[in-house]
Amino acid sequence: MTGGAEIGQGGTQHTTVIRIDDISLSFGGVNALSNVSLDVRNDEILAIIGPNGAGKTALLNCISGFYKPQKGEIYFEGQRITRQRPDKLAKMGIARTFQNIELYTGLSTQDNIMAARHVFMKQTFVDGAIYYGRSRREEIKHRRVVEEIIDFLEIQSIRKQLVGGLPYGLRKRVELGRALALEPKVLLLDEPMAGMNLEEKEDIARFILDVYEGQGNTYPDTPVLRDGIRRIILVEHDMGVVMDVADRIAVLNFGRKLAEGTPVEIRTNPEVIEAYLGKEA
Amino acid sequence: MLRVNNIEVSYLNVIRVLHGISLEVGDGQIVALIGANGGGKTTTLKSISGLLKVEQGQIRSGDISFNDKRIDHLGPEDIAGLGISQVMEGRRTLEHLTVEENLQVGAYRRRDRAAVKRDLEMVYDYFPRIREYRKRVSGYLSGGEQQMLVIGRALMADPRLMLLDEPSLGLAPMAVAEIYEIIERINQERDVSMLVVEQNVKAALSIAGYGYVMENGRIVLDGPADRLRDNEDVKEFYMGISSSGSRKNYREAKHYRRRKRWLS
Amino acid sequence: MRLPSGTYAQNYGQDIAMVRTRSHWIFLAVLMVFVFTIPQWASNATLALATIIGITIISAHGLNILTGNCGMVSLGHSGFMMVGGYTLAILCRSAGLPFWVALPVAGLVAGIVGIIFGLPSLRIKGFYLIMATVAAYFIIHWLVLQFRSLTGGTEGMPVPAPDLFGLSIRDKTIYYYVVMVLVVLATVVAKNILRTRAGRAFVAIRDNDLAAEVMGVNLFSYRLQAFFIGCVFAGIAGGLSVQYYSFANVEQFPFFDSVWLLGMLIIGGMGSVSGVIYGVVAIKLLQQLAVKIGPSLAELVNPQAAVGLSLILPSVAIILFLIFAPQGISHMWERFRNYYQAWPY
Amino acid sequence: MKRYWVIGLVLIVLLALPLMAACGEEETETTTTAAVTETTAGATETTAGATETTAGGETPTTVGGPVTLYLGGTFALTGAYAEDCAAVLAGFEDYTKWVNENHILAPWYTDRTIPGNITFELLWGDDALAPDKTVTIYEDLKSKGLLVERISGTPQTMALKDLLIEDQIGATCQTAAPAALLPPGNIFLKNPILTDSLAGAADWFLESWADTSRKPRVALLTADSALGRNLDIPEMYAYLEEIGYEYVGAQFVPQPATAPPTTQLSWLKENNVDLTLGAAVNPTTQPTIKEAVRLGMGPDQPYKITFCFGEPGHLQIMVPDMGAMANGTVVSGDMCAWEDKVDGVAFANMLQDTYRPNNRNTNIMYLDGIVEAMTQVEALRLASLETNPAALTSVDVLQKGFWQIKDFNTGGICANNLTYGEGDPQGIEMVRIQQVQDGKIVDLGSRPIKRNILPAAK
Amino acid sequence: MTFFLQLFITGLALGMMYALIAIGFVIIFKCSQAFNIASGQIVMLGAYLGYTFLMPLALPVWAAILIAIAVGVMMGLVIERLTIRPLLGQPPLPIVLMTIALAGVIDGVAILGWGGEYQAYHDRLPAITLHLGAVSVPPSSVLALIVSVVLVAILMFVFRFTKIGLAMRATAEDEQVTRSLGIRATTVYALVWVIACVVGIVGGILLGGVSGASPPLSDIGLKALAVVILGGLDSIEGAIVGGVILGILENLAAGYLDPLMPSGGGLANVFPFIIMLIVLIFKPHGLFGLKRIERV
Repeated sequence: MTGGAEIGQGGTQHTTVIRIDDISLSFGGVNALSNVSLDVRNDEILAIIGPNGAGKTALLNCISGFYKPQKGEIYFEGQRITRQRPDKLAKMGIARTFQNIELYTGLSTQDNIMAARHVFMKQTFVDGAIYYGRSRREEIKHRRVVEEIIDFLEIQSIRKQLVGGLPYGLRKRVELGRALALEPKVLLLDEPMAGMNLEEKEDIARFILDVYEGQGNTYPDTPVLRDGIRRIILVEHDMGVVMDVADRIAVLNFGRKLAEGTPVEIRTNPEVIEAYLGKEA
Repeated sequence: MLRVNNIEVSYLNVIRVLHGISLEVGDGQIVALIGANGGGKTTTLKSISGLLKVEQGQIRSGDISFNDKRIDHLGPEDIAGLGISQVMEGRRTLEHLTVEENLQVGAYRRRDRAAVKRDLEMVYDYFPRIREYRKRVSGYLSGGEQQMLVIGRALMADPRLMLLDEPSLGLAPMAVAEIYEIIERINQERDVSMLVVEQNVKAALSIAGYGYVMENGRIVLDGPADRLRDNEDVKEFYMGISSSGSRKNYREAKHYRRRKRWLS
Repeated sequence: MRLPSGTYAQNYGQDIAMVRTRSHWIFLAVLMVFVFTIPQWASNATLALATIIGITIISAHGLNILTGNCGMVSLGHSGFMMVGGYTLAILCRSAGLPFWVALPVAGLVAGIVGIIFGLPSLRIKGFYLIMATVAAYFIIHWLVLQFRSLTGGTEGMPVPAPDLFGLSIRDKTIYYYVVMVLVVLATVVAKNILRTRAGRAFVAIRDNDLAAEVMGVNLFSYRLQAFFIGCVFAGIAGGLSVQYYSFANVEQFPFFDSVWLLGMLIIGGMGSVSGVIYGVVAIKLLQQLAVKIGPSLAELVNPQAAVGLSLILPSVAIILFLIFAPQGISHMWERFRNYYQAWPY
Repeated sequence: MKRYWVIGLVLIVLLALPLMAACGEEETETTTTAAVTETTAGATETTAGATETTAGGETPTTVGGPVTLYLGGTFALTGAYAEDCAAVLAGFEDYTKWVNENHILAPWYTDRTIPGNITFELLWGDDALAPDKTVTIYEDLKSKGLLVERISGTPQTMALKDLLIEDQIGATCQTAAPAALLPPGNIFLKNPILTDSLAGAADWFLESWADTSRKPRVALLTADSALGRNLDIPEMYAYLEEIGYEYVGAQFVPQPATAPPTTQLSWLKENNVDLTLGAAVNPTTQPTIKEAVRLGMGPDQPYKITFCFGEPGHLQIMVPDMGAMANGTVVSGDMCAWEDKVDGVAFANMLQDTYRPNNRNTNIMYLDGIVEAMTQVEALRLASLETNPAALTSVDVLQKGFWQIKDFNTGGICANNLTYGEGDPQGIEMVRIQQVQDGKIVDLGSRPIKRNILPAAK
Repeated sequence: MTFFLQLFITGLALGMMYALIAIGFVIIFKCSQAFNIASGQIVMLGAYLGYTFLMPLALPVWAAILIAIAVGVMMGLVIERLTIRPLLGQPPLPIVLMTIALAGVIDGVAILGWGGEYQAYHDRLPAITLHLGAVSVPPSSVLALIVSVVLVAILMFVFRFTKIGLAMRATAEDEQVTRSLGIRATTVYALVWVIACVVGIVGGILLGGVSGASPPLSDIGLKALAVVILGGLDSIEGAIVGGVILGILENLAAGYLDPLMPSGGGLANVFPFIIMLIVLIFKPHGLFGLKRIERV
């Protein structure tokens, strides 16, 4: 199965990057996902919305390899990734953030992001143990990228602080930075704005859009920042953000896909209004 | 009845979570505490119920009094003994215990067996659906039923004040309505004061008499519920898309910082 | 690490340097002079103690990488030391290899055995993994006794004295220098490993294995690597210890030594390279204190007072640290230094 | 804020403790350095000064000047041999006091006097069966001026063996491990090594074997510890086969026995074993014998089998603990019993009456302590006849002392008089066989030891 | 066949001993999620107490057991108050390390108090020997069997039918919830440590009757951990079944495999650990343990 060219909603030509094909997942008899199919395409921010427990995070977990769906397959750039280990997927170019921030609390901001550069490093222990020549050069090379990400996310002042003690909003940013450092082809964001006030939400929205668009030669050493990541999956609670930022929205409810379409379509979909948005919406 | 006076709370001595919170719950009143996630609402509840100490948190300054008795230095067990019952976030039933055992745990501190028996019936009357499952292990109940069970369990302690943490979280809209209806009934019939923490602002303000809005560890707004409902900011920031029209578009957010209206 | 004001890095190379300030350099130099002149002024007993502390530091560095940094608590460390010790003994005695060849091989063999017993770490962690390492210790212990034609069984086996350019390393002073050079080397290597790719992967696994996996860290591979590195250190320490006593015996590696190693990490500060040194010195000195004051308590309590105390004193120290200063001496020192540097503010 | 107080307090205590330890060490350190630096000034009289070899060598001490000589060594006061070692230590303590008061070697050696200017002092440390502690204690004691040494268990022996050879220090030892003699060094044994002593028991059993139709079947039943496994060597099987046994196999009783060794005993029954040989210490022997009696196994029981153990010390604990239950158990070794009417026991009783009238040490290893202390004193005495006692070195004590001990009477504590020499550290020639009969220890006579079981121990 | 049966029955009896110690561990883990590595040390202390009460003080057995229970209660309270409570709310690892240090302290205390010497009191406990045909069961094992059956019955009753049992089960489920409902979790924790210490000390007295008291006796605690892993950390039934299985396997291995080994074997001491390792690799949650799903 390869991701073939398809005609997107807007009539433009989109390539499917991730194809989720009829997956089902259950825990101890409870269906977290049932028969969900979804395509993630090039050049779009796809938002997945739905009430708590609807299976949004479960779907993300399936894509990033944490859960192995009992039924169905997932394809990434034509390759079947359904039973791949998460670290393999990360190397293939799928990066994500977590709903409840999952940072390495014992490392500094800089090292958190540096840890993600891990996949690009070639040094062995012996190099590392000597810390001279190759490994030193490599450290410095990656450090450049890390510094650009730090700069992009405006977290310079906390570069050397342990992330454990940082405020919530900054930790969210560090986590985003860590995902960017993987230079992913697809970025999965799990409720990046949960628990934020409007101001912080705007910041994050801006960062997401900036990442999507690319910043050109402001950040010459970091390809993702230079060229942008043109496929982002955003799981979010806040309808306002989703409606504004996303190009396409999929709605999940009780593990099933309720609807899929542009923000306008979703806002007017009676089923969605009934199950999720509420009547007054 | 409950008075929280300018408390500051930090975790592990370093992470400051609350920067001087004051609020009040009157007799028989329903008070809503609303705000975004991570803003410190749950921490406020835990400071009142004493659970903060269990999580290595600490009240650095300020005090909390209940019926004019200071309670901020007490442990959670003693606070519960005074008649404050907390319903924690996330439907925390004791999964391997049966429904009835769950309810009995709620009445653990009470000595009067007859009254406990009466209250058990009362809880079943409020929540007829869980009466059917009384011998079932509570882990198998649905989300809504579990929420009913934990509210019932808190009720079994015969509280004067109930602290409800996100009772609507993760429930279907139908279930939310049902739960809120019962909360209101309990408040009226049993004369129990309520402090409800909610993200679902609409639901919370629909039953509350007074409300506080919390952000980043501070109370930024408070007032009678009907006035809050009409407040522009509350509408914009907490009622989601309901007040669309004048709403800002995130796509247009600027790179430079925007100053928040209510702090100016 | 917080630096005093006025310390600037003008390029990344400077920023990642291990030693940054002048006082840091001076401190290190004084420490080195102190360590390397011990044989000049100390008694034989002090020298023996210092040698044993050195050997223990090497071993504790290994455990620190495994437990302090990768988060896998091991109670089998003295078992892996045993592997290294016996490997060295067998190579030196039966195969007639020189000490210099046998020592790295001892480390490697211990590392490989470590990988074998680290295999369960793919599926289990926390307490379960502790139990697996306990099992590892007892199984290694038993195997050593079983293969008596190779290991000499319970009698153990003598190890010939090595030559170093004509100098007999049996000379305690020279051996002390050998050990100390290796301690410095081990410390540098431990520090370097921790600030590079592998080390960051270890800490990532310790702090958040789920996130680490999603970030492309191969959990299985890195857990095994941590076991390997940790056990290489253990193996080298075991080899050094066997060579020091010129004898290999299972009773040189009692189960409780693993406990003390863990205790050293707790007292020093889990995950901190300098903490390892503080911890080892603290516990070894406490044990030494027990041996010193034990005989004077012998009249009061019983002749075994020294042993009782040498168990109680370090254990109580560990308990106190767990309760009051769970981050260990290195953290306390850091805080003191920050306070001192910021003084009088 | 309270938290910081506590942390501070912990820190202070923790820092203070090692400092105290360091200070304790400081004293000896300063004396050694002082002695070295002040050699020209003639080594002032510090406590250790006279015995400090470097200093003493150049100090013209008058013959009559007071001299302190040290004896002692390491003791393992915990673990399987704890009680034994404690008793040995008591023997050392009492003998040292006695010799300082009476200035003769032993009541039966009135001619071997000790010059009045020499006082003996006991130095010891508890190694807790840990080889690393043994080494530090050894170095510590050596720096304090100890010219002799004593060792407790097998691993400790092995840890010190090379050091002793290198430093030319002679050591007495309570161990019965064959490894102590391989190759012969400076560790002087006064009891037969384990294989020898059990070979003696095997001889004894064979003499009384009446059934000519078959060979007696022998198995090793021993403790699962270093001591026990010392026996389990191919040379031992070969020897047993050679003298006319059928060797069946070995069984190990876990030490400590967390359950009765029913399995091991059943296995013996299953294999029709007539004699078991083994080393065991109290934690394994007592449950073994008790369970054997319950299963009806023993010389006087329905299933005829003899249990023979090769560790001399523990019979004396076992008999009071078990009484007649231990009937028929045989122990081979060399220690006499408290009941024996020999000079050594009389001497021991006299020492106890004098120095510990209210808390007598009833452990038989007390006698061992006396013998070891006496041997050390004799070595020091012999050496100081040749050299100025204030200028003695460990080499003197080894060569002019230990190696010159010939036909040394232990007052009947050991099975025969001890004779040591260069390359001959095993002083004993006989194995004493004892049996529990009616709850009492009965001597069954002695047999010459077989030094040919272990090739290198000849 | 007799040989096999003998091994089997002895193994069964030994297994009951293991189970007894394992139960103490399981109760603590179930209710407070704390791992008590020092369980063997408590047993060892029990053996020494048994010696002191039965030999120098020459108390009758029932009095010795009663006083030992009192000591166990005290010990449980002291341990919980001084070492466990300060760590309340922390992740499980510091508590494991704490109990490891606790093991060191108890070992040290035993050595200071009793000199670390071997002490026996073989003939003081009642000798009940069961004969099953040609096979006889050692008296100590019969005692262990009776004691563990009684204990399990009492514990089951308390757990199921009493108010404090309900509190214990509730605390085992969710500490925060139970505390917010006014149940003193600290009381429950103190109680589980008291139970575990009493069980351990009574077990120690029984065990000491077989093997005598000596510091290495605490190694049995490590074997009991193998039992717990096999049975499942939070299952009392698992502790019993696991104990019996391990006891039997250990004995069969010693009886049949030891003679085949090149140097005598001594498998009994290592067999539980081999089994533990196998269980850890293939079925980490044991036979009866609860498997918890990890969610992101």
